[in-house]
Amino acid sequence: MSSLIRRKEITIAIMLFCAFFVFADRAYKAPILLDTSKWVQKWVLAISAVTMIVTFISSIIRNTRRIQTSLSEGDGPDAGSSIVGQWFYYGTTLVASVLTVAVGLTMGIQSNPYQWMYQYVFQNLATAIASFLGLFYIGAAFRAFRARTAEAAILLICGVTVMLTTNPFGEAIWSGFPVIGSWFLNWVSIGSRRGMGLASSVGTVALAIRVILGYERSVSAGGE
Amino acid sequence: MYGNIKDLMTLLMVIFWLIAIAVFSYRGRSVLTWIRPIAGLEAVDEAIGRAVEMGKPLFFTTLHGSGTGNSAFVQGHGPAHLAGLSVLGYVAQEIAKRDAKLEVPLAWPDVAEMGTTVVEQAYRAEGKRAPPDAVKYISSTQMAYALGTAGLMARTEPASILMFGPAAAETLILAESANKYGSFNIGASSANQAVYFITSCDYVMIGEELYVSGSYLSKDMRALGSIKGQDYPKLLQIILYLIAIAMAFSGIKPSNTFFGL
Amino acid sequence: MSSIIDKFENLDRRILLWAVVICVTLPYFIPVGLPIPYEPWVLDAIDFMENEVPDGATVLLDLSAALRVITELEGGMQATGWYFTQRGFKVVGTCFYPDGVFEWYNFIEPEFIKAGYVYGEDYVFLGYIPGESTGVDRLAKSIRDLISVDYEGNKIEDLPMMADIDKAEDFAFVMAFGSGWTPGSYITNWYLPYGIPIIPFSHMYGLSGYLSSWMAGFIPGTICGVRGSGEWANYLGLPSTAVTMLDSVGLGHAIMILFIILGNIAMLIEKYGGKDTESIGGSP
Amino acid sequence: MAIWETLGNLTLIALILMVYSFPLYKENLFYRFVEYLFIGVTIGHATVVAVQFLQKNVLSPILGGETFLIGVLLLSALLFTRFYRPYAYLARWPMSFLIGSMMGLRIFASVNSAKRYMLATAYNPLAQPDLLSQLGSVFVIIGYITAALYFTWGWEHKGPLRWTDKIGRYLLMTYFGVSFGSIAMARFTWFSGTIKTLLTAMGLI
Repeated sequence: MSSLIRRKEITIAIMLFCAFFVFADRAYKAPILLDTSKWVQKWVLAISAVTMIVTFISSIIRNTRRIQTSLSEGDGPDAGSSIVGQWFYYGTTLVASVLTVAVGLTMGIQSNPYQWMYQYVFQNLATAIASFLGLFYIGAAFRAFRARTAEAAILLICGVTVMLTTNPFGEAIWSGFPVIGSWFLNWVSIGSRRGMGLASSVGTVALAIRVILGYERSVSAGGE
Repeated sequence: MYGNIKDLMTLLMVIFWLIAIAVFSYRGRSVLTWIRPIAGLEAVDEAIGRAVEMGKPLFFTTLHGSGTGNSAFVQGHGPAHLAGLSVLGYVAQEIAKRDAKLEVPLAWPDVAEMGTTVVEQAYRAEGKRAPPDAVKYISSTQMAYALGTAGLMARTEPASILMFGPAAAETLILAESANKYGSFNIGASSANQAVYFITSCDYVMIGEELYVSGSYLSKDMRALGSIKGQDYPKLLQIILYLIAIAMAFSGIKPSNTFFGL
Repeated sequence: MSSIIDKFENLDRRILLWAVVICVTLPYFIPVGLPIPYEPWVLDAIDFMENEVPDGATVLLDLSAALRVITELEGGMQATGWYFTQRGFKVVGTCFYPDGVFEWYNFIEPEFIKAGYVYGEDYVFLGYIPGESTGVDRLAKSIRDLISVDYEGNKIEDLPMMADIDKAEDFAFVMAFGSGWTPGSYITNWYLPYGIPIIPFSHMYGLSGYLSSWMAGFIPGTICGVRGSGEWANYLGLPSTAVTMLDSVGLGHAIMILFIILGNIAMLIEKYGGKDTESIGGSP
Repeated sequence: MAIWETLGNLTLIALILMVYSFPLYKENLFYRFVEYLFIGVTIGHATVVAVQFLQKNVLSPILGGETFLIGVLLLSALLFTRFYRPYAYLARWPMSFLIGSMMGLRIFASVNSAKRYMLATAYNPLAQPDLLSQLGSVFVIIGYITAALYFTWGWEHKGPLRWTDKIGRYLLMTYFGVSFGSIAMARFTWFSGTIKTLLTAMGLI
């Protein structure tokens, strides 16, 4: 029994079934295909929601274990690693996640405490960290925009002119910047962008075939 | 209800693409004479070797992509995650063979679920037990993921950092952090923010190179055959493109014709 | 000489960062007043809404923008809410990011209430729908198939406005706010099969993607980022925070471009002017 | 309510300053605290959203008579086998569901978008209004073909392919340059927005 349900043919059959109906719904509009693909997609959304719950539980388990290890002063599998003495941080994650879930499920997302948390912690931090990018961007630009080779020179010219196009500040210096910048933006770069997109499309389709047929050993095979 | 001629055209294209790739992968060994070497993938072994020598962990992530919700696989960038996990299979097996440390922070619950399975399978193939903490789910919120992964990098100071996946806004934070700790970095991305890898990685792969990397590393004959098969859809597309341009020159709008939108 | 260049080459990045922090903060205290010219794709989008959409049409308003980009879109959202009430549009709101709920209640609905709109008759909010591109596709086919109740728990059948609204063809156009791939999904799943015009209102990074759609004629126009928000608010004659922000962003750009130029000069001097240092020092 | 708002503003200022100590100074204890806090909050939020989704779209339809949906509960229950190692491979089944449907969707979407953009890229340079766009559309045509040929695997890139390779690489660089430059505006706006939030919360503007 065990060896039977371990067979990779089962997972391949499931993948083929789902892939076929979702694909066929797009290609050929018959009612039976539409209905089947609709329930497949409904199931997919439900399964992905359950994945999140499983991940939540395993994150609780993992953090509890880490706290135990870091309090036990260096025996156990993680002895001597960076975990020791870090219980405070793992505790922070644990408490924050459990508290959020407790408040969200008992009082609801619309309740005041949850909205307070959402506005002042969640939204605030998401925005603040996203704005790191402004700072990191400068470091990256400082290093990237050096005309060392022909390729880097092209990168520099396109980058700086487009920068001066998207910003009104460029037009204030010289009215020619937006013209050149939009030329790069709307014409020159478009062809290679779409050529690369074509290659990626082919790559995606080939990956799909390999995964479904079981050639990508690590991600598609079920048994050994 | 039963579609129209334009859908039929798309369907014919799909069938051609599928047949070209499937035939080549089926015939595998017999068609395979030569595959263009990809420098970035040759360097993966160097990255693993560095982790073994220095005794520091090897960092592998499939990045975040973008979007929110519970699943990467229902979104447009799902296949890129899968391509990244396919590389992880190879890397984890080599790491297990040579007893180095592995850190895999992942961004999505379903990707993390899949990643755990991939790593466990790789270690089992070497007859070892996977370390319980190797695969970490960080968070599906993009910036929390970026923050957590950058922090993890700062604390573990990995020997080499491998980033294979759909790159979006988090790429810049990760690439800049990676650049700071003097590690050996390889970046591969399907999306346009691959440009940040250029400034901070030792090897960069763009576009389709990400999707073929799993099979390229696995050295499986059928998978390599399918890589060769991937050339033919592109040739077909270029021929169709030339036809479309010829139409445009003769004054017909190609999107209004039989192979239209 | 060469030691100065070396120092510049290996400049601690934090000095650079602090310089930018100061430059970006300054305009909040001392306004600079840089001009804001209109971009052609924004004018096209405005032109489409002003001239081709009749008063009182039904519009889908999608708020699939993550909150981290809200600084760029905040002004645009308020302006859009205000504009919709001026034209008497009937609005169906939805979002494919959970954050959209927050944006709806903070930026859109207050404008509607101010204008005396009635829930269920003039506007409806469907709430968060998971599944991004899959969800967009199914929304085009049938709203009732996808969800049975709106965000506040009312049955869709009970809302008077929704009586003859169910699928893509019932809408005049879609205003798609987005920080990810959703406006693109609308182009694929709404414009291409059903011909419903889409106006992507994306954060700045989406611009180059939507520009190529604009060039190809898939969308009437697009409004992107804080600059688009500023222009949109300027056009409607509304006061907007986007204008001050453009000043501070402009100064940030200026300092960065200055550093890029200096970096290149340093590199060129090292490459062509400083050959002798190589023979003295030698490489280790 | 006012006390909550004051407390919120204080939290906001403190969190922003703590998190900014990383790029402006170095990795430190405050930064690490914010990191773990934020991860915890986001995990919790995602779980709440997932549970609500299940309640609305799976549990209440089942109670309303759609018994067919019990199947998805049984299938996704297999995901919990990962906590018991001997049966962990059963989690592959629901995952195959996700991967299979994703691939089915992507196969059609990839071909369709490749076709669409191919047609949208088919410009006639002679029909363009001015010299700049005529020249531009020539670049577009060359770019499309050379970039597609750059990503071929079966042939050695020498002879004519060496040249297309080189041109393709240069044109790809224009694309990367453009995407690098066009993002600057967005990044600075976010940064400026955070400064504004901070100054507003501190009551300085």
